[in-house]
Amino acid sequence: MAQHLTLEAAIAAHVRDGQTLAIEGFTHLIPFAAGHEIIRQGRRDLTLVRMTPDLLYDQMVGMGLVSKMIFSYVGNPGAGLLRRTRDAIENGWPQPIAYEEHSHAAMANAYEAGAAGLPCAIFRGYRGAELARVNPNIRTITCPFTHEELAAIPSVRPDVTIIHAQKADRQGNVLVEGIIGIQKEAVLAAKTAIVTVEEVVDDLRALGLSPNACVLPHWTIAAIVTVPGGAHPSYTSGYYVRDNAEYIAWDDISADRDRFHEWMEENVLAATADVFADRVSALRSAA
Amino acid sequence: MAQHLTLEAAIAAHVRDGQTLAIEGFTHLIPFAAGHEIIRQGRRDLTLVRMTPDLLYDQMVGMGLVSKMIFSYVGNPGAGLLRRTRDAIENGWPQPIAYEEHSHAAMANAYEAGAAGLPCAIFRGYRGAELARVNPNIRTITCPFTHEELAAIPSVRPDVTIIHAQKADRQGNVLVEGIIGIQKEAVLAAKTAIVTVEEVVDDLRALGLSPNACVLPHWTIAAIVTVPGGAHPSYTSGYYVRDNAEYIAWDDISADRDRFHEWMEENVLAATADVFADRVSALRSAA
Amino acid sequence: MSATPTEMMAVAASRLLANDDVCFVGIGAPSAACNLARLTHAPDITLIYESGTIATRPDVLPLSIGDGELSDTALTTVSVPEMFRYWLQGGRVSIGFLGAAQLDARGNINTTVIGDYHKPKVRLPGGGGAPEIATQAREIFITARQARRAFVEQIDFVTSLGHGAPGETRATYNVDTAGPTRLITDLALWTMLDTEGRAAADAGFDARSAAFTVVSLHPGVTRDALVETVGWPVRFAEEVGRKVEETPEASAEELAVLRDLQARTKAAHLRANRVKDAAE
Amino acid sequence: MSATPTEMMAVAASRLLANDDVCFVGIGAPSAACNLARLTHAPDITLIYESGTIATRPDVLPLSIGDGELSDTALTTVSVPEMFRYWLQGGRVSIGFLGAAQLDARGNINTTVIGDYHKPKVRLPGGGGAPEIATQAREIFITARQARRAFVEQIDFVTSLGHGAPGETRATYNVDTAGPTRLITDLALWTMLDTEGRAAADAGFDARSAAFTVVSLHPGVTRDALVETVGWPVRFAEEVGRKVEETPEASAEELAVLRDLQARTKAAHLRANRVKDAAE
Repeated sequence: MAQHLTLEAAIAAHVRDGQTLAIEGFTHLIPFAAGHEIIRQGRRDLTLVRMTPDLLYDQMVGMGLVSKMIFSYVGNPGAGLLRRTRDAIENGWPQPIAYEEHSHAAMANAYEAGAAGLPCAIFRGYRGAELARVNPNIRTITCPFTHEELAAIPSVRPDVTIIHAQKADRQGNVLVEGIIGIQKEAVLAAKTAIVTVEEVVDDLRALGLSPNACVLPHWTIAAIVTVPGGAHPSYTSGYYVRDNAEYIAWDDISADRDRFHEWMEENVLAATADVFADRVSALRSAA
Repeated sequence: MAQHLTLEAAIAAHVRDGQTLAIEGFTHLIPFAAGHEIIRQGRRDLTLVRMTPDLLYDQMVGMGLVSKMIFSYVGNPGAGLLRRTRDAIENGWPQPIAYEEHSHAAMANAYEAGAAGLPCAIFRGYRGAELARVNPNIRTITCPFTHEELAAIPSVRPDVTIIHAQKADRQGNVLVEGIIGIQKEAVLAAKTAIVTVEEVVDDLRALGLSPNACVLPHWTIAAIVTVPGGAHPSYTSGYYVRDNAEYIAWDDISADRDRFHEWMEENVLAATADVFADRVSALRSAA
Repeated sequence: MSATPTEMMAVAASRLLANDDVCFVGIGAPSAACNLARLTHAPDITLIYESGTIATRPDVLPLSIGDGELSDTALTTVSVPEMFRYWLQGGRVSIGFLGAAQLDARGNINTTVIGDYHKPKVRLPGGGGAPEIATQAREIFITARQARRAFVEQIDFVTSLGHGAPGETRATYNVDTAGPTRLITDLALWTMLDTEGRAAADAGFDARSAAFTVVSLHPGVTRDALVETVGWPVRFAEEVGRKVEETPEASAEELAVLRDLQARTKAAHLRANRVKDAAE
Repeated sequence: MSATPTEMMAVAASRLLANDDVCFVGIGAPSAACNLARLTHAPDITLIYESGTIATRPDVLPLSIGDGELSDTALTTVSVPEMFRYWLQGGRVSIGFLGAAQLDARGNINTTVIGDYHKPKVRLPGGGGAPEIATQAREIFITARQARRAFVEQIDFVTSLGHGAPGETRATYNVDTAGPTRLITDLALWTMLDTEGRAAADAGFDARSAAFTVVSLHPGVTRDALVETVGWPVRFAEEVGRKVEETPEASAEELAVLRDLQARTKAAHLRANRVKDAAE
């Protein structure tokens, strides 16, 4: 049953050291504000799951919160590499991280299977691909009808999933629109879900939404937090556009360990969730 | 690439004796007009797939078009049994039919797997259920991670799927809304798809639909046919309501072989697709 | 005016539902019971129909599982594969409702055939969602009108699992949900109790000896009359150390709300309604 | 003004696309090529991005695979599991585009690591959608800038399958799609040909001997200059009985449309744009 909480309270109540977290968002709707609060609260030894780790996980890895990552694309989309994650993998700085690597198709199927309560997913994948050699969690099953061999992977079942969405209502029902990515599956696959939203409305039913809109009922969510701009520099369709310049700028910021720390100090550690509304104010007119 | 055709031409071009057809619709959007055209064209030896066979398949079975049915619920929803189908199964009238029976969960998964191009689907199903004993197409696989045994069933891959939908546009893109059931999966699982619609608009993109509306691109569909009222006595959300009285009346009509034939003669064999608009005219005000 | 037996069944079932329940609702008695609960003591109860409609609030009861009324009043409507994969199999349904053509004392249900499966005497509609509702909802409520041809010692076909044969448990079939816990009929309220009077939620519940046990007789129903309608030896609560209660009468509010709902429903389903609409 | 090598790559790739193609588009060169085709000779081409956007018509090129521009202009946007299950694995994509950090002559691609997988010298972003795009799209086009560190005899890691090692075929890996048929670079157009000059679509194509073969040099590119950028022994079309053409110059329309698109894109991605918007 969804509770409306502050970001600080929601993270404090539900996120613990050593947990497996999925802070999802496929380019769109990445919950940066929530991730920054986890950094401020100093969680440690996290296993982070995400198809496209992106800047947020790069920041969490660089700050030493992460002991393992499960992913399918560890780049800065359209801008290059994730330099803090590279530093951790290649040089063990600030600490070594373990990782389990999949393809997008595999991760998408694994979340889907998690949402469906299954122990594994099957798909026609990894053929001729070397990941199958280096990742022991890529196995096979044989179709009992055609005898075709299919790839099998374990489902994703995070302890906590965090997503960002457009709207919640007072009861705690949540609307996700546009590039919905893997948001619904990530929430339904998790034991606990936290959702940050741009705004809270009285009743989603009163908005005249499409009957098939992607709506998560309140009883699938533990906590709702209102954080306008909470996806910045990612974006929220209908509210503000992606801050592509910030993504490009990250390449420089993250190239140097000291510069990275300065940036994190100023923009994350010394900040609060309130800064996000300001950060997107200039991006709103274009949304 | 979708062609806009008349119903007669679309059925003549794509439906052949001996094929496997899925004429889908989960209570909502059942393509009665298209089914009646198949009856008029006298197709034979069909294998019919559908979760909820309903009145339409009862009519096709009663008219002797059907040699096999694959289904998960063979009733008149809310009104009782399907008497023509019972007569075929219990008494071989007008001819015996073979059947393969599943649960809803199994059929839904089988269509989903068909749409996904997989040979089979896996799910946590049929536990303690006797269908697994009488249906050889219910098998098991073992999860390679947890060793849990899961049910496996072959995917559904119809030769032709026929659905009814609200709108198409000139290019042939199709909008389905409301209880979308298994419509998208049935189309994508099929080799060929025919869609009857209430109306054709210029361009679906211009309607301001939800970004995540259920839209089938024109290149997934072979033929589009405009048949206002084409789902009657089922319904089309936003156009007309379900003719529940007709469903209840079917129980009597179908109870007697002669009465059934008279009804079919008058309402199907001697009719055309044009009658459907009239049949729903009185139901429109309530939609 | 007091409740008819059918009304009493809906009222008794509705009282078992709570505001935070997520019900997988079937057509007929379950639909009446769930919506009665929603319109009385459980306004926020979540009703799900297998057509994909989630958190629906129908103004009239649907005739079919997929009437437009259900999606028109739903919070959201999902595809049927998603319904069965994410919502039912995903373990998000607290109470699944099932009806029965044949039922045994262990909650095993037949809605498939009377007679042999391959040469049926009567071909019934079949399982639909039932095989997986029975195993994936956290708990099952069965609603049925009592009759000797329906309440039988041995069902002809196991469409959906209750507790299996005596001596078995659901674990025998690798199922970890509670299964049928309540049977709500036109005559009585039954609970699945073991021979020590323990229910599924109680510590030490021994499913091997469990059977539906009469725990409450509806007003005016005698034990003799009830036994007449049941094809198995009826277990009354005293035999397992509990008491048989009398079901409280339907309250004026319960009856008024239920009858109002049924009247709206009847009007909506009659052909008369169609003609009237057309004339407007 | 004539085309730059990067522009020539986009132009050459766009010419290979038809109005009825369904393209699974990657960011960068493929996105430029596909949208150039859409804005010139293939107005109805279907562009799909793995973020779930189907039949999208972006006005500016996306920086990421999931920019809002893509869903705002799409016919519909589906979930990522649906994208990979129904649309890619379902066999509905006619052409999948892939880029490469390392590439061999058989179209096998590495975007995962330089060096050993477990002790990488350089950790690259990884495969993303590539492993399944490579095997499930009906045909693969590869776009890449030629360079010796990228066009190598032996890639460090097989992120996605081309035709495997010499002597193998895709059937060795139980894959029945055509795989990489074209390689479009800043210098040339390459086609996957066997030693008899047959392409994948030709009868008798023998994948065991297939290699990317230069079939067309972009204007002003010499064979020597091209060979300098390739770490494997380059096969020119004459060696398999075909002719090396010269790629036709980019037309004035192609260049104008491409530059217009790029200019709009650049403006949209610059921080300046952000400030300007705010000031408005």
